[in-house]
Amino acid sequence: MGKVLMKGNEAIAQAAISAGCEGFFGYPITPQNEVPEYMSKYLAKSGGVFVQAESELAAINMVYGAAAAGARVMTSSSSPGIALKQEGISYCAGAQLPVVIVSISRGGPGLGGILPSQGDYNQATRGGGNGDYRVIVLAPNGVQEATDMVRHAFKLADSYRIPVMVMADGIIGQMMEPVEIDTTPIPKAPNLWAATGQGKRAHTNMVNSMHLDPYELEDHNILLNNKYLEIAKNETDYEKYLCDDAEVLIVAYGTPSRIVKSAIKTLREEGIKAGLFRPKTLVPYPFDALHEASKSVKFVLVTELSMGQMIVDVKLAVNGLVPVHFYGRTGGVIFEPQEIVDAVKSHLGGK
Amino acid sequence: MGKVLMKGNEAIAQAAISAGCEGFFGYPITPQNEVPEYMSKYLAKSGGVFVQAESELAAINMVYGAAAAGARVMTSSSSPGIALKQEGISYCAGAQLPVVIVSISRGGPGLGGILPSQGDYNQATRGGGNGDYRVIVLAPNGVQEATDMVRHAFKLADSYRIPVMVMADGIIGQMMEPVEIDTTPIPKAPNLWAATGQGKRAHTNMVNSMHLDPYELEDHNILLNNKYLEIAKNETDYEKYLCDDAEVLIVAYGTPSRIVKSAIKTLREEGIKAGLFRPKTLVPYPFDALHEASKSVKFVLVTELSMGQMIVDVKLAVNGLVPVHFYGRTGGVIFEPQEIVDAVKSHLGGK
Amino acid sequence: MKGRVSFDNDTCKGCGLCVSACPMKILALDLSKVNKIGYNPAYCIDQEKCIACTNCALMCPDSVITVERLDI
Amino acid sequence: MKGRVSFDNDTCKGCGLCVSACPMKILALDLSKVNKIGYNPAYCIDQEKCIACTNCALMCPDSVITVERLDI
Amino acid sequence: MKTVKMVCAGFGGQGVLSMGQMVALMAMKKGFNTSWMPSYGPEMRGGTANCQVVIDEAEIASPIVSEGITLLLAMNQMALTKFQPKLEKGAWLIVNSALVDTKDVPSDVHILKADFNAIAQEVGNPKVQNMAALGTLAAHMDIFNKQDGLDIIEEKFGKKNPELTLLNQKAFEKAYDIS
Amino acid sequence: MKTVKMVCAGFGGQGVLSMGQMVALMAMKKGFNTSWMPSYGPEMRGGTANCQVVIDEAEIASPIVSEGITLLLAMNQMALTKFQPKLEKGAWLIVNSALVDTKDVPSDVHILKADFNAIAQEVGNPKVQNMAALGTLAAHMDIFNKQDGLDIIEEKFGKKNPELTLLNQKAFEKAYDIS
Amino acid sequence: MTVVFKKTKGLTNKPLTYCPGCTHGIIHRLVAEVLEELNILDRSVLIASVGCSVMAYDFFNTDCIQAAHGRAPAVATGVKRVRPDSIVFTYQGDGDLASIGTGEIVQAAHRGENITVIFVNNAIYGMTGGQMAPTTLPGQITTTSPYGRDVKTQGEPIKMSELIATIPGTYYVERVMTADPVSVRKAKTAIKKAFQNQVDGKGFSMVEVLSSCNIGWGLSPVDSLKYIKERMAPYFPLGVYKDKGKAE
Amino acid sequence: MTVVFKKTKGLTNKPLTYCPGCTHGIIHRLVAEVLEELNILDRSVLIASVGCSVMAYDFFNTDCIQAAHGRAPAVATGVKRVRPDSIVFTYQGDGDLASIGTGEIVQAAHRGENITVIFVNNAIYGMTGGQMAPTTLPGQITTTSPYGRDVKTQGEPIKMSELIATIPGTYYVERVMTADPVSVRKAKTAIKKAFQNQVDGKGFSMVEVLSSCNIGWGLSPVDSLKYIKERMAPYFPLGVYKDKGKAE
Ligand SMILES: Cc1ncc(C[n+]2csc(CCOP(=O)(O)OP(=O)(O)O)c2C)c(N)n1
Ligand SMILES: Cc1ncc(C[n+]2csc(CCOP(=O)(O)OP(=O)(O)O)c2C)c(N)n1
Ligand code: SF4
Ligand code: SF4
Ligand code: SF4
Ligand code: SF4
Repeated sequence: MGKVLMKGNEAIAQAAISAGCEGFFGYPITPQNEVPEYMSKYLAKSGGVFVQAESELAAINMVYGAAAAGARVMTSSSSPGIALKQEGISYCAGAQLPVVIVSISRGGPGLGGILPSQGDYNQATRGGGNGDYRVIVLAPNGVQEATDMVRHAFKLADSYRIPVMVMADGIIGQMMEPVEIDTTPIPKAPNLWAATGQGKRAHTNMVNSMHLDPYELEDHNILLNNKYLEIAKNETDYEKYLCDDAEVLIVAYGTPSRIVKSAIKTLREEGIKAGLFRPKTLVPYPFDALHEASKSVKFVLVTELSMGQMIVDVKLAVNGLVPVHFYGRTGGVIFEPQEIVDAVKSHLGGK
Repeated sequence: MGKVLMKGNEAIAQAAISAGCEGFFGYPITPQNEVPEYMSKYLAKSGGVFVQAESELAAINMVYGAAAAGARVMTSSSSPGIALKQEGISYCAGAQLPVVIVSISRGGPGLGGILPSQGDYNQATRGGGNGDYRVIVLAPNGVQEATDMVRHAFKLADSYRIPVMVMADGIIGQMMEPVEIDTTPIPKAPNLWAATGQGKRAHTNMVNSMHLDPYELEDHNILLNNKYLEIAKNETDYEKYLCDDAEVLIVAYGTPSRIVKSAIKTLREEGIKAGLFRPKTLVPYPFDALHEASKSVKFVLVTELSMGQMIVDVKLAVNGLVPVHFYGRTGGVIFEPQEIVDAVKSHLGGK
Repeated sequence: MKGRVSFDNDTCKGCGLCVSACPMKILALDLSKVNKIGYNPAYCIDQEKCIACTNCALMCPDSVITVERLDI
Repeated sequence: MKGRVSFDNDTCKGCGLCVSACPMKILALDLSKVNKIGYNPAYCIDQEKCIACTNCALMCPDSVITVERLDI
Repeated sequence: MKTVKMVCAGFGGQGVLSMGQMVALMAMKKGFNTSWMPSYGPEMRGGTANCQVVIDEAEIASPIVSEGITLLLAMNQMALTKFQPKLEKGAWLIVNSALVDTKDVPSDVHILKADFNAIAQEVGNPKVQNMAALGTLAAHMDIFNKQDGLDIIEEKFGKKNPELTLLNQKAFEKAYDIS
Repeated sequence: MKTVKMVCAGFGGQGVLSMGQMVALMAMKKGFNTSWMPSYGPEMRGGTANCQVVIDEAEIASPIVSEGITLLLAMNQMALTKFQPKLEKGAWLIVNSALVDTKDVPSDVHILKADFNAIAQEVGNPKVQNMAALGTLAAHMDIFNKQDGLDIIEEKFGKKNPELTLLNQKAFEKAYDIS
Repeated sequence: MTVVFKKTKGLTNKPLTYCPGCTHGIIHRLVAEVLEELNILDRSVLIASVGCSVMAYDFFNTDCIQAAHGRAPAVATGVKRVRPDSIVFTYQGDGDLASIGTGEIVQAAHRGENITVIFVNNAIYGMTGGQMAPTTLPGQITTTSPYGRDVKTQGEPIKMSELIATIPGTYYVERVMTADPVSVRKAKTAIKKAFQNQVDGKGFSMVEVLSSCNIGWGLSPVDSLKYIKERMAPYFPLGVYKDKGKAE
Repeated sequence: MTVVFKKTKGLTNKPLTYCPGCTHGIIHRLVAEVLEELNILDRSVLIASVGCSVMAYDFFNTDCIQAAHGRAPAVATGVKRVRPDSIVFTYQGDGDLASIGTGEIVQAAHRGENITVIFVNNAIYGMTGGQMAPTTLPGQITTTSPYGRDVKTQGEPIKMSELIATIPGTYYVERVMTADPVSVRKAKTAIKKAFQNQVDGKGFSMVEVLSSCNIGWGLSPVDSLKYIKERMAPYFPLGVYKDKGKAE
């Protein structure tokens, strides 16, 4: 199958179907509506189940149930809807369920606006659910990568028994780009733990996030943490672009990273050696690689479509080596390459 | 009025009443049940309104409504309940409403356990609601400070028009300690913006978090951020204990900080100069003061009742100056002073 | 003439609900005009026949219509 | 004797629901005993009168009771 | 090649979104990188719509065209009023002369006009005005030729409705030929 | 003064929680720092309860007594079984001799026994066994005297029910005197 | 000449943002007229919900609070409890009230909150692009029921007036429609009663208004009115479902 | 001798953690007996909810999933949709089902999910220490209605069976109680029917069981049974509220 021109949301839905998604549970919210709409049209045709839940809360709990019963499942939403899913995500993480959550984010806080934003970085990477838990967060930079990452998300969810979020800004959800969706089947990890009815099993299965004994709960938390450390070791991913000789390192993720690339071209034309470091996994964050990459630069510039949220992880990575600056737009406003160029120049100062 | 022996949750409720709380909207959850219970008994008697909401979601939205109508209001909950409030908190922040949220946290993730924990640091400080917003987070170390901070929370909420969270672990909620609750009336900031019915006002009032125009929403986000910067300048608070000559700096907040103090006594008896840095405001975090305090020490040890969440802020503050280590227990297990003593010694190593 | 109906032309969205509500069939959309907001506005083709029943105004979602009655 | 009722003593919580359900009034709590879990367990004071109606077992929240019927 | 930053705007019923999609589709077939981005949300209500198409040899930087429009298709006056300030110098402007008055457009903008309504009327269906616009556009842009347009129309409508295909192709061709 | 780390444990109905509270209250009145912490949650169900009281001259470090108990009040056998491993050397153990067998308690623990049930029975109300325990405790602890106990009982029950106050005081006194 | 109909002072001058022919506009007007006639504009607080009417705060000439999706009855509770003298009303669509906000509406009725609820049932999610609502008719095509609502897997449409009427705390519930001048007049009477109840301190009142979404339904505005009358009303029978006032 | 009553295989050997005399235990046993008798233990998946029965997963001899507070019907939906051959049931208290989970239960019924719901109405929040539930009786004292439930400010108790019965998607609803051997036998019949419906693919079935919380009510276990019969049942009338099977 060659490239087709597809809307991000639809491509994401199709990628999930190609990955063998057995159940989708979602609720309408702009700018992700085409995900449930596409699913309602095509998922049942390929043997899966589509349910329009009564709310985001119900959706995440349906996903929790279906995953607990051993099915490969997904939900999707946008900013306030993801906020409503936080308790459920914490439950999924606690019960170690493989679920995929697509977040197509828009401006906030509150009802905010519906235009693209990256103001949900904290929401995705630090959760808001209770307790010590982590979900893997993947951040695509366009429609093609979004579909690849959705497929990858199902693999990761399965093999680590962990919720995986694919977080994209509203641009990716709404735009059309040429895309080729991989159709290779993804084998399912055996889920002997699933609650499907005991059948011929010798014991009953139980899916649960409660541990009343504190020592048991502590052990459980340590287990979750060890799993996370394992994931950090194996699955951290990023892209470096013209970093080798860079004197200025720009860090960006998602669609804005493409704007930064174009700014970097302009900067290089003007003789300023800039490079891009783009985390592809926001959790686990590529701390070590970014630390390395920042060693030889004058400063790091973090660019986000927010008031500055990822900058915290960048600072943690850089750990005081060089100054870390910030440039951001928010509320649905998207920066132009020239703004990045200007920001870099202003920090280079009298040079 | 002299000291009385009171349960933390009840003292918190009484402090809110003394602060002139006009409305409390909550839902039962262990270990904070005594807050709504106390309110149901005494709030109406002092002219306020108590409503047992049907859920945490409803509770935070009742609080949103009552605050929008200009009343001084509070809600309280615990871990999964706070997760459910995230969308509402984001709305309150977006609409700039003065509300007080008490969080008495327990073990997670998911249903977890009901024993004390600090695993909700991320939940409190990074939210999980959508968008760029901040709430002030105060962290008391005992019943007395909890009551003082609840009263302070109302003041802060009022004067900055911002949600303020008082986050305490389950110990504070459940234990009794001698406490003296200040009864000085707290004057209310004029809330000319409140939606109470137009009355004789020339214009109608509107409380809202939506801004469809991206430039408007961006301006709104900048306004919120400026407010936060102002708060960070004025309201950051912390305690230093034996820091002046310290070679080891231990950072802890909440009840565990008292355990650390007792460990520090032991350490000093053994000739190890340890000091405690205790953030009293988690948002805004005392980055500068902690940075200063870490300048002359060999290392910083962060201690939490979690797998390590505040450590991120500590690292941001220390910014690479000295190593930052961690010791934590979780799931409801509470460390003993000796564990801290041992952790310090092990990091001092061959010394 | 018992009544008079008038339209705030530039807020009319040309939906036609008034047209279909009029028992005297004296309202129509003016296909020859496009108003400021891009629609063909409604108008009265025969004021004389208006009975001031207010049906049109009742059905107008945009409060475009004012109805007056002849005082006799 | 038509029936026999027996108790899994150490799971009985001494709530007395069986006692009040027995139409023959032949059940009681044994106040002289405290079982492993700290309660005065129920017992039958007169097995002879048991009619195997299973009322006691039906009302027991902890499935403590087994009832047998005499086969004739 | 200079990056094409195009905006298509008009009333809801004028087919600007699908017209933009077909431009992107043609670009893709020709091996270019391309993106299509609609306006979305409540502002869609009330009957105006627009989309943004970017075509480039290099990777698309931003699919959002907020400034420096190089090519504007304005199907009504409101569209022109809204986007004219964002045209870059030397930009191309394609307008539906039936509905749009270009007297206030600065002289550094190249204007291509045609009466898409009339063409559509001639062909026999007012709905195909967007394909007439596509014709004018294809005639203007170096990277496309007539066959590209005819093919893409075939591809888009072919299976479902051969008659519609023909109709659309006719409108396209008419506009292409007079441009 | 050495920190007092006390645990009071027993069946649900034996009043261990309020007994612990009264110890903390007495300590507060005497100017000490003190804290009282109940066990809470579903484990309360099924009829066992316990609370932890810490008394100190310095600020209370942890209100949780998970190890190094210096004073244990065990109102039933389960309570003793559960907390005995956590007694520190030289700790004091107060038991209700009617219900608790102390033969397995190590010799480095000081045992104070009295039949609180019997005392309560004598006084005429089995519910006041916890005040008898308070009597034994007050007699043992240097920081309290008899009057402290009588006062605290007065304060706690006085207003509501003078009769109950007297009953409780009697039980307290009886146990205090024989200890 | 006497003016027998002109735009109510209960509405502001801002042009409504609804699609041409959308009967949200009629319902807005009716509510605003009632507030004007009862002389309670200056006491009223509108709780706007999330849906096409999200910007209702711009259109009503009253104080307003914009609520999170589905939570308007909880927000209204908060306001009414601390400001019992104000007249508090929510304006909610079927996605808002009958789907995500089911809990809040049921429980506000259960508590017998003295508020007024205007429930606009247009059998679809208008705002987000025409997805299925809990009230979407059997077989109706929407963007999430592209093959028509299948009652086997998507259920039969829920009847909120009937449901709310079972709640002991409910004082008054009526279902009306906006299909023609006669039904619009009846709708106004019901809405007036629902507000009068609040003024009189009676308790929870809800008016369900069958409304159109011609864009979502893919019909002309005029045909949409027919659809209300001929398709919706038979499934959602009009009438009073509860009136404690009558019983008193 | 023939054994005429012994503990069902549907329950595990773990001792129940309920308070002495709590009728949660009776209801557990009835459900377990029904699963055993219908021979569906090996196909069943219990969705345990949050409340005193949170650890029901330890007691039922079936596969189990523990659900967030109120969300059991959504969790059940997820399971049933992807595993239509399994027998899925929720076990929920009145705080769980009639308060925080109102939306989920109503909407599961609305979709006509083919699941079985066991709704334990004990008119109080047991687990968290006896707070008021939506079903708490007028005047009843709880830890959050310390002066007795005041219907003026806290509403009249909600009647969930009546409410759920109005939903077109609901197949079967009955209210039973556990006050004496006769009513317990009837309760079992209802529960059996609710599961048989699911086996037969009929759709959403709910049994509301009036149950005791002697600890929360401050009564003895035996007096609590009297309270169910004499105080609760008059307010919450027993009986079948909907049975599409009868109508068929
Ligand atoms: C928490 C949350 N979920 C989803 C949305 C997206 N959303 C906005 S309006 C709406 C539904 C509107 O439908 P309805 O209530 O029927 O009103 P209508 O637009 O038809 O008038 C939805 C789902 C949101 N804003 N917030
Ligand atoms: C989100 C959330 N809110 C609140 C709680 C606390 N909680 C646990 S059980 C319960 C209520 C239980 O009452 P009910 O459902 O009536 O069951 P019962 O205990 O009476 O059997 C509550 C509020 C929780 N665990 N999670
Ligand atoms: S009903 Fe109103 S908006 Fe519609 S055509 Fe008539 S006047 Fe215009
Ligand atoms: S079976 Fe019947 S008669 Fe026998 S003990 Fe039980 S209740 Fe009494
Ligand atoms: S989408 Fe539907 S409900 Fe919304 S304004 Fe348009 S016609 Fe009205
Ligand atoms: S608290 Fe009530 S419902 Fe819970 S186990 Fe005890 S008696 Fe049963």
